[in-house]
Amino acid sequence: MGTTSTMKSIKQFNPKAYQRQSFWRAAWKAISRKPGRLVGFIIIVIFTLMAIVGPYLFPKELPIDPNAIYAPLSWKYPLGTDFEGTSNLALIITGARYVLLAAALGALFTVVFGTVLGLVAGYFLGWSDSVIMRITDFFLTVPSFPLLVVLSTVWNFGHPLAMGFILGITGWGGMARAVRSQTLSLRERGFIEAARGLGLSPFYILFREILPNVSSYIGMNLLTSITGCIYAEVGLFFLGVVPFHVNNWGVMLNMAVFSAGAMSSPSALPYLLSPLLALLILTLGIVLFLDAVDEMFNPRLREDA
Amino acid sequence: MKDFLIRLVWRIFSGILMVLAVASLTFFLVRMMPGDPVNAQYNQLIMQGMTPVQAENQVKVMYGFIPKEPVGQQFVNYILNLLHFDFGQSISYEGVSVSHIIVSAAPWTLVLVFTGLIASFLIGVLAGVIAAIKRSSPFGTSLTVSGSLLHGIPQFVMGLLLAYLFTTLWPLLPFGAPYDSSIDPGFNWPFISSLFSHAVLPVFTYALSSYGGWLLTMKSSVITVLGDDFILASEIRGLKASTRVGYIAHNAILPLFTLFTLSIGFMFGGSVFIENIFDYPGLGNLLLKSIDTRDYPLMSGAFLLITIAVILSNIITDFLYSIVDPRIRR
Amino acid sequence: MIEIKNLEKYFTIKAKFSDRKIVHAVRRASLTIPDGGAVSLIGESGCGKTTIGRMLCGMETPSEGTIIINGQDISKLRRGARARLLQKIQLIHQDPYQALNPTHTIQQMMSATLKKMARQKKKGAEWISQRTNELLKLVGLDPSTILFKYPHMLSGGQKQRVIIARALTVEPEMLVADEVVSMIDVSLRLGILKLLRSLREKFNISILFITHDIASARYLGSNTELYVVYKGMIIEKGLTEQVIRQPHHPYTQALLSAMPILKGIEKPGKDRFVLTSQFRQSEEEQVGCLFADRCPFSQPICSEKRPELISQGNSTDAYACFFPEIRDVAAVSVDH
Amino acid sequence: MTNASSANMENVIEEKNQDMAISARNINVVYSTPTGQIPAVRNVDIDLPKGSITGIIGESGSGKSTLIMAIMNAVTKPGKIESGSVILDGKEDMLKLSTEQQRKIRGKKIGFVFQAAQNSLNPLRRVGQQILDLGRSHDVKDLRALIKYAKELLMRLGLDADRVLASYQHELSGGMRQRVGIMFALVLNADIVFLDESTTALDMLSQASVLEIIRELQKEKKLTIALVSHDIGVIADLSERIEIFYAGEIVEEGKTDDVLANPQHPYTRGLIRAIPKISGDIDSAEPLKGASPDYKTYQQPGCLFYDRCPIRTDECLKKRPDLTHIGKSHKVACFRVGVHD
Repeated sequence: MGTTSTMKSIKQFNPKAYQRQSFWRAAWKAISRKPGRLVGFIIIVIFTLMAIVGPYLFPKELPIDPNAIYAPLSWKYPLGTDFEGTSNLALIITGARYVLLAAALGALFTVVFGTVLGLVAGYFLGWSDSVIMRITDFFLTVPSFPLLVVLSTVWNFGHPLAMGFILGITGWGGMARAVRSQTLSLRERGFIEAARGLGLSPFYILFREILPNVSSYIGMNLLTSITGCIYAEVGLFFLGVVPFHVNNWGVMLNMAVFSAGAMSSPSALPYLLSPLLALLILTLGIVLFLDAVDEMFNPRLREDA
Repeated sequence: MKDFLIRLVWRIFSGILMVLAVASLTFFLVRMMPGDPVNAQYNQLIMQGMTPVQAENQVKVMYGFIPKEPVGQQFVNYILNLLHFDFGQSISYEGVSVSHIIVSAAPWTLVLVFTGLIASFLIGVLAGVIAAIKRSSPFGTSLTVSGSLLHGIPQFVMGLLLAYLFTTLWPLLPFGAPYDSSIDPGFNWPFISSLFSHAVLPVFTYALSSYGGWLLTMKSSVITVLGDDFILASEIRGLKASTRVGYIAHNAILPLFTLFTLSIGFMFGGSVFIENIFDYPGLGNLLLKSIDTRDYPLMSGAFLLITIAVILSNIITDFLYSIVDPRIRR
Repeated sequence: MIEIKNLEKYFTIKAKFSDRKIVHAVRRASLTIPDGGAVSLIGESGCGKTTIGRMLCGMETPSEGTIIINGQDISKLRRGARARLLQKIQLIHQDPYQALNPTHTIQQMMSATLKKMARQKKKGAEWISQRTNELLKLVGLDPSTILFKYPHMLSGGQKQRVIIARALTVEPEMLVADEVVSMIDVSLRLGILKLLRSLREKFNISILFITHDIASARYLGSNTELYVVYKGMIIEKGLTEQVIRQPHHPYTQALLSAMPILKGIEKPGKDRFVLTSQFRQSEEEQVGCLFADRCPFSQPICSEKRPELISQGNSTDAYACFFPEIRDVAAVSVDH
Repeated sequence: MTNASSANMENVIEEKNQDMAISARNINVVYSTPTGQIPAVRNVDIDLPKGSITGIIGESGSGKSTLIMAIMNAVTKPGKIESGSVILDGKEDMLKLSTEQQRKIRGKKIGFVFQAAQNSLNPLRRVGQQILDLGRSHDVKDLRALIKYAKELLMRLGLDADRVLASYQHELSGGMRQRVGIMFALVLNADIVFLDESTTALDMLSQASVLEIIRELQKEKKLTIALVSHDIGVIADLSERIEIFYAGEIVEEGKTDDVLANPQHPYTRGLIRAIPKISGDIDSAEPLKGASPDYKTYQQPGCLFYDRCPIRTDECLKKRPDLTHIGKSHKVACFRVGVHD
């Protein structure tokens, strides 16, 4: 092994630091190994930056320009303008925060609920398993998007946290079931039993022994849930069942199709296409990046790189 | 056989429990609505000049319960009505029963989605097999890439793009409405061809957006089967290529079989976006309209039907699978 | 000292949705393992030998009978005390490829339990790394090359040694070694067996050795006792070499006969016979001798009454057979 | 047995079995891996005399299974046969036949019994249906006779034939599956049979009875058998000739009792000393030093056994020894023949 000599020199310092460091290094190695992954990574970083700093780049009330309603693409308006003459690019950038934050929170809720419940059900079995799985079945059976539509009548989606929470609630079922079945199959492997025999605590076994083994699955699910959440929330706004509190991509789509009639008047087309483009590029970025996740979390794949 | 019956009864029992749970969810949802719509309706009817008794009866017909009753009593009445397949009366379509509205909307959704489902399944599975077998060739790779891209695009984006391309950019197909309103509905050629041409885009949207999923699943299923020992064994025993392909296809399609029958259940609620974009009078649109007009009885009814469809298909899938796969059979 | 008395285990198998099947996995098994002693359990898969080992480690609860560790009946102890006592008995798994967490380095595995031990002993981080090195060296591994490796970078033999080293971190008094060499390359098996033997001799750790291969049981030391298990029942026991050379029970003889002969080195015993009938989990409970249906020497009485495990003369040898007869079935060396 | 008489016997056997069922020459198989090209099988010559049982011994990863796959011309990716010839019955070269001709030989002329742990049957079809599939693929006219023969074989193998034919794979136990595998290898009257670790996962008693059946059938049908295993016991018990495989090469070959009684390669000696035995002195047993060959072993220029060898010299590091005769049919690849450790 070519790394033996470096291992030895690092060992004299701090083995823990070495391991922590090695994860990030290996992660970067996995990402930079293929150009597609790198492109995906860069797209995700750009969108994240957009969500974080985007709203600070523009005044709180975006300027309107009555002389440039549905303006074509130009240097001043790279993506054209909307029905008030507001720059579409500015709308996309400022609208990213709600969309991405809600999606990230939704995915986080999904993954945290799903993982913890799946781990607990799969490891402890017995009554906790039965209870959790019955609830999971319920959430898996009720069609989630129609449920979201129905819930929109009582729930206020104004804050991304509220949106994210509901997206998480309706979405964790599949994750819990998958984590449970993985936990069950890991239980069959000797190392869980060995850990129990060695007197290690259930907490240690759940989160230090089992969790790292499902981490690449969780990582991938986090990313796919983000895309799923983005579609669901943008879809809700697009359908117009959720009141428009803040500007975001879904609101743009709704206005473009149902108010501006972008389908029949070509001048309004950029207004429709710019949020579509944003969605497509972000999807592409996540799909490309997904490829690297397995390699980042799996030491077996990591070493070969 | 005895096992089979016990399991069937158990599955149906738990299915009914599930339906009741969803029914109570919608019941309490309506009760939680801002401004309590049931009470509001009652008050409005009084204002319109009804006597309290008349108003009560009217409200009961609509919602299945009377607002003045205690909540427990209301709930029991509501559930009892459901057990008689009485979903109440619509508010926006005055005097029409919810079940009637749902029954007339369901065929639109069914035809639309079922056609799209079948088409995407057949093409996706076929493409998946090719993508798996030719996975190291450029053709196979491009099939896979097409699958992941189409899989990644959300349905409403797909719908809008297709609508833009084929109705605005190249105006080949009509946009909106299930048929040309200038034609008299009936069993005549212009009407049927109008129906057909209006259905092309929605069906296509559904098919394209689910094609990718079928392709990717079938591809990974075929690759898994190709790695199985018995496929190597069948080669070493010198079985004919056609027999071997049959073995692979049979084993690879089994997991997809479950997904397919499950999809049939999700069909009822699976086309909200498409029906909305193309203005199709199906169940999804019905659900949206009921929310728009705050027609709560209709909303609960539509949602309940969508859920019942899923539960039913779950049960059917379970039993069909145990017939198709000898390993599950006892 | 560890004592097992009249241990019974029933498993309920949910064969179908409606009916259940009860399997009698262990039947009135009794055995004693002194400190630093060794016992081998021999039998085919599904004979219940693994279940006995697992009950001893606390991984399964006996349906009946008692397990006495250092004079304490574990079923009479409170949960915490029982767990502490059972930790003195460590299970070494059959499959080294499954028994190590693929996401942990060897160092992480060793320190997980050593941290706990250090807390009990009020020792620091120094002690943990020192102890890690000590134990890895003890099992014949070089800590400097192996410490930061992941399991998939080790060979089967190295993995099995890591597993043994990890079991030693909790300072056990006994190891239950369940088919520990069956997944390891033939050329490396002896190394593991010798390691187990040296743990006995140097550290007085007793061994319960579970295997289907009688030959490997010979390498644990001369005073190892051999217990032959069939359908959950101990049917013959005695000192290893003695059982091999003078087997009384026809089943033991069948097992010995089934050992392949190394042509050119060995020649078969003169009474060798091959059993062709298959092992079947019988639907209903047998009344007579459990082996009667396959035994080439069975008499009518064998299927009517069940023979008990009875000691003959001296205290160590015992067999459960109505018609015991020593047969010369084991292979012997060819002299050159 | 004295040396003289054994040499005599050999002569007789050699003359009788002049014609080879399979004669493979100069087989090279290379695996492409991320770490480079690994020669999994290197310059291997192997003969399977008609009507004989040959055992091939090797540790995991020694390339022994790859070798028999190469003989069948069925090496799977990322492996590739670089060169070699496999002559069947002194006639055609398996590696040069058309795909269709190869297919007809596989299964019909050469039967293959898989590892016991492998599931060699289609899980969705009954055993009987799969026998019919096999028959149709090999243009068997009388399918009814085929089923009848299959039943006969299954009965010989100690199974309830009707029940087995109506069963799916998951309804059979490990030992039963293995017997069904043997039936599949023989039902088309193959005269060459390969057994790849076919008894490894079985219990002692099952293994013994399966070996006994193989022995009987071999005698009766004059089968040519190649037996591949890591378990020297099974091979020593069954085979007449033995090939010791190490890191992709044959290091010693000869008559089984000859090689075992008088091993010449240090690996063979070490292996024999390292196996737990039921007979003999336990204290003389010793584990083999070092680790099983890995990808680095394959890439060294000298003798592949160098790093584990107790009698190595510097010469061994520079050149690789060829397989050379040291007796009538006993060959060894070692520079230090005669030196004891």
